[in-house]
Amino acid sequence: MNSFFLILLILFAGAGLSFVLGKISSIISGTVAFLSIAAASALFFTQIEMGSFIEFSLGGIQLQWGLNSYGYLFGIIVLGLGTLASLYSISYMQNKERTSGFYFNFVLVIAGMTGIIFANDFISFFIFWEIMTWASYLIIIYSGKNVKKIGIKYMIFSAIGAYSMLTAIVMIKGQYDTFLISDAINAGAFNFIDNIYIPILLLIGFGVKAATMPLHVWAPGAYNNAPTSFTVIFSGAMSKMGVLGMGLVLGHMFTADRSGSLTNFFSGFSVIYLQQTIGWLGGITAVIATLYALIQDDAKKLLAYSSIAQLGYITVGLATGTKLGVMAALFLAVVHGIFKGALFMVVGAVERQAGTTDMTKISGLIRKMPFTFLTALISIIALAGIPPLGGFVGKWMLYEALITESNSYFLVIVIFFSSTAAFLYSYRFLFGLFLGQEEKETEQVKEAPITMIIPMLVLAILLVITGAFPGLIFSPIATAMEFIGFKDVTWNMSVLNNVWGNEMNLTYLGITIGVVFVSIFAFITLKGLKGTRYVGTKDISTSGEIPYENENLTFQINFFQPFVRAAAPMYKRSMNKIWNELGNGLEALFNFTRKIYTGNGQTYALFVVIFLVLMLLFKDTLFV
Amino acid sequence: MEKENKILEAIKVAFNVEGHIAREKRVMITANKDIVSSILLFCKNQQGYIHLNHMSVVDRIEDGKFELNYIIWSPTEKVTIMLKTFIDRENAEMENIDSIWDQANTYEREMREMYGIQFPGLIGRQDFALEDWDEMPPMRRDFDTHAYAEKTFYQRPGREDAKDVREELTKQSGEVIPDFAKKYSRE
Amino acid sequence: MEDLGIKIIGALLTVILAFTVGMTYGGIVRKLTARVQNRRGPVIWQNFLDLLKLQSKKTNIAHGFMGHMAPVWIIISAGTVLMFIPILNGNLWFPNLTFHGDLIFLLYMMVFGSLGMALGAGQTGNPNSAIGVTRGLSQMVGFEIPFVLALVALMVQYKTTSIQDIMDIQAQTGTWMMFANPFAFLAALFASLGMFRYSPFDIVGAPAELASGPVSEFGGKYLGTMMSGGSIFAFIKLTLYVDLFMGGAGFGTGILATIMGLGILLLKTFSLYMVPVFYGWISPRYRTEQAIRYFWGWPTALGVIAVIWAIF
Amino acid sequence: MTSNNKDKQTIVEYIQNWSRKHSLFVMAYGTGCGAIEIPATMTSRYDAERFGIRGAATPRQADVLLITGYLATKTLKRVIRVYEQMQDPKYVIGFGSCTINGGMYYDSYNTINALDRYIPVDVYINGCMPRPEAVISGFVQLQKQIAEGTANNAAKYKENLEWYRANQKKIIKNWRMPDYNW
Repeated sequence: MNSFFLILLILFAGAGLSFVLGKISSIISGTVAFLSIAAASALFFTQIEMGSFIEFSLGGIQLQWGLNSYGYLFGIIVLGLGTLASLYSISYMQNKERTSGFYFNFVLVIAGMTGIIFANDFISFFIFWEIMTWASYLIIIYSGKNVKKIGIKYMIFSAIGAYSMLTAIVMIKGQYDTFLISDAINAGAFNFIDNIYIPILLLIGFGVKAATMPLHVWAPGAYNNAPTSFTVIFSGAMSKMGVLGMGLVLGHMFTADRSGSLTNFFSGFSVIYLQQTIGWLGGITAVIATLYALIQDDAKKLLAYSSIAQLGYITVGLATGTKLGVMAALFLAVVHGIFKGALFMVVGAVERQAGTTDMTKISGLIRKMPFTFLTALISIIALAGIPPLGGFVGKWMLYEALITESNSYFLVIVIFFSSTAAFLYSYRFLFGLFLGQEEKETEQVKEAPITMIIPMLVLAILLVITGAFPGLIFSPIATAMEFIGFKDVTWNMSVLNNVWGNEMNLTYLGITIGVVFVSIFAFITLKGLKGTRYVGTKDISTSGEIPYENENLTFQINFFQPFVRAAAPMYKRSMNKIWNELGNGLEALFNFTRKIYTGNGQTYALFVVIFLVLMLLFKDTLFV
Repeated sequence: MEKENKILEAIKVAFNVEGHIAREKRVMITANKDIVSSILLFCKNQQGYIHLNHMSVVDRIEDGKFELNYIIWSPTEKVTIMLKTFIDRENAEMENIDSIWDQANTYEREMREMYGIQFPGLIGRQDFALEDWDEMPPMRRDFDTHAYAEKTFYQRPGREDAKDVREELTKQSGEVIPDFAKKYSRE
Repeated sequence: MEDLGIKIIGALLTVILAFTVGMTYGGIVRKLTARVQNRRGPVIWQNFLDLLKLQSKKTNIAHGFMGHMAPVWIIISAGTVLMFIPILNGNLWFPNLTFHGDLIFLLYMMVFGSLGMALGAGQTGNPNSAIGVTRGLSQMVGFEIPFVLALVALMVQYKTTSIQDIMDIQAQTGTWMMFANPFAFLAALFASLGMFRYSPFDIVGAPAELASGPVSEFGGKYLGTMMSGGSIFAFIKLTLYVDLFMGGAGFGTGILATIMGLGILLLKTFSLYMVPVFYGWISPRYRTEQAIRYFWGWPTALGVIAVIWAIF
Repeated sequence: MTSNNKDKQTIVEYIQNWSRKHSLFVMAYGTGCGAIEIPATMTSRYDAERFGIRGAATPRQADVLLITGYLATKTLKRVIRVYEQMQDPKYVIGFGSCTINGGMYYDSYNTINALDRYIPVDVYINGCMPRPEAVISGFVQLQKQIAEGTANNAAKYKENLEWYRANQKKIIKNWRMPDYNW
């Protein structure tokens, strides 16, 4: 049997089997889910050749599945993270109810995403896209809480995305008479000069999943409402499906050969406008999401907003349309999958062990959950973009691309503002959960089980490796970029370069940090070793006052109040409000429309007459 | 003196208590401890004396009584009423009025700690200003603070001659000390 | 191998230089502040005495692993950044790793220490530390904006992101960057006020209010190591500014040239250092949000003008 | 480790003591009215900073604990806590008559009379109030002791901890303090 079919069969069978076995025990169900995803990814990484494809027809429509280098890059994220997340889920979902449905949908989402990666034609692409969307919807409302508020919002925005995508597919079929993605690209469907609507409709469809402003409002609630082990996939991998689509469209759009076109100058100009618009949308998404992330008291919500901000950076990178920029975006997409996956796993571990993710309720878990803290620390360093971890490489490339290649100097400032403000919530996250005084209520908390620790540590180690040797990820990215139209993509194992010829050598950086670290750590530890004493967090100098056992002095409420005060004007507008106003406006419009249907036959006859008259009047302009 | 008379008469009529006008804007009333809260409520709700200025206690050890003073004030009339009552020193107990004025709670906690007067239903930490005090309440006049200090704290030698030296001084200077001042002698 | 030997000795020399100069500048500022307040003041080498005393404390308290590591983060950050900053232009002894890093990297690496130290302060469990940290981080978001605008302006104007290149360009054209793009220099200068945390931006460690803020639980060797790191950082910031805006320093590798270069460097850094110090003497303290608004006002506007100036 | 005899100091100890002497971070515990003399001592008129004396905000950083004036029993508990939180080597200066013999509060029911029964005192400055000159002379006295290596009362506290604890517990009845184990 062909391995494409086999992989999808394994996944769908795994979904069904875990649903059935879920009635017996949640652990068995989870194990089945894990095994099926692991088997699928083993097949994916070993059996499938790059560039191979199969064709078959279904109901008279020619379908094509295959694997290209671009899909392979996202396959790494989806199946790699999927395997780890499903392993993680076993312990996480252990004592929850209705796990069979959860695992069913979990594997189905993975299957949907794998299908999207395999799909070479728009029909199967769309079908798998909808499988992914519906399965994820069912997981979002799994907890039964906030179904109306969050589930419906997610559904409405997904529907907007799906409809615009479907419209675009129909338009492609109408104009180019093909369903194959490669044919459409070769025919210039994403060219933006000949077709303004197709790329924009597709971008709307993908933008919903990538949570780009102004289509992001569903994301924080949905990320927060889903069980944490699924949020790992949701934020780490599923949002990358939107990035996949956007990269495909934008990459071909910017690299398209426009030399033959008559309207060369203007088309180039309008592409620049689109590019700037998308870039700024990404930048503003990043800023606003960051501002909202740093006022959250709930760790999971904080990460949800942070995910949107990080997706904003990726959008900016894609919108630059330059080699370095797109490379930065794809690199950030991979690294974001890793560190955000790890961070959501951390939150899940805390939620499982301590019972809540509310940072005002728990603190000082570092001594109880050291490995979880280690993962959180490494991931946060990567998230904040601090050298020498993977996040820094992505940020560096993004900035350099914006400054040296794309000439978006003020966009750089916006991005920089967002990523500096990201330090605030990064610190808040670590401090809120792990640092501060130890609570009496969390005395009994223990480290998470080993099946949760292993995936977290694997991701943390990956972050360290990508920081030292980003070339490991550059190599699939480079081939992927060649697929979407960039030529001669160059990369080095651990030296970053920009077009002005400046370099950033990660080897020297790593060596320097290593030398300084070892010497200073040895000095600090050995110096006065006997006199150094470790004390508890209650032993603090509060003007001689001794805090009671049940007294917790950790500073958690209104954490960044001074900053929020200074940035108050930026908090006033919310996209949610604008959408609500739009909804109210539409309702008023519908009310107005209803007035046309008066129920009087004479009026309807009048409408028909008016319509005919109008058609006659404008017949020359309408039917050329 | 119209306002003062008015309020004094009103209280006298309502409660049958003694009282007089000490001076302008100051009315003194002495009442039995049982009707103190009623008078306060009456003044607060019906006469507009909505502000509790102060509560104080005096140790009348000679009479075996504690003298409690409630000082209330009306922002419209600008008249102060001093309501005085006497309670027994033994097992001193007084009605809790912090339901009438919240701030009374603080005064009552201080009285409880410093004089040992009990206010049934008083909510608040037992410690007010002192910490871990398990002796006689220190502000009662039968509490010998010097003896307590000598017993509890280490007395550094050199304190024995801490006597009143004013008599010696008057001999030298010829200054006359009035009688009331002589009481302050440490002896 | 000989090359490597020179590099290692050069690196050690750089660290010693940065440490000595940073500490001495701190002492001089204490002395000058005292003189301005009509006091006699401590001796100039007072900071060395303080450091020696702190390091010779017999007992030390740590609140856990992150608390233990806090000074280590600072020194890592300081030491690494120091290696990537050109001290003397064209001098054999001080090139270090200048050619292998650039401005964007420096911006991020400089934050490393503060964040690591913030984590250490967080683990102590002292509420004052956490409050100080939130103030410090918030203030950082404030002053980084004009600073980055200034840097972007420089990068755009001369099409390079390397400090070494910017120094070379200044040497070639003979024009200091503070005259070539005065707005960028002004924006960066305003940002430096916040960076050095002298008054009016010293609310982070307000001693009377927050019990010295983030460092309130650190003493002995921890405080001493932090102090050394802070001194190295002061030197780093000053040298960075001098390299970027005031043409750097350095004439060559000879002994005389090295001494002269160092002299020029000290002169320039010291005069630059006096700006935040002077500003501090005459200013009361800003609250955090006032400080942030201050940086987002005129300094940011100057930065925007600088970028526009650089583009055209 | 610090020896009592000046001649026995090693060169390392000599340097350490020299630096300690010239860098005194003072935790000015404003327990009583004496705190008002501290601003005068630190500011322009008397300028204690020229001796390397400098304020420290927390006990972790401080070398000298300055008890300014009378000590209520309630405050004593906090003072002991602060003293135990300070890092070795540490010194205590008793400031004003009240710390010596209770001063004018000698017969008060809640003010201790002799500070050195509860924590070891290196230098007493008498007077009510001692003027800034007296304060500085007290500090100079302490500096002399440090240089000679005789200001090792912290070690004495450690050795005679039981005696000090008994005295402290006599006053602080509800003893709820972390252990002092060095």
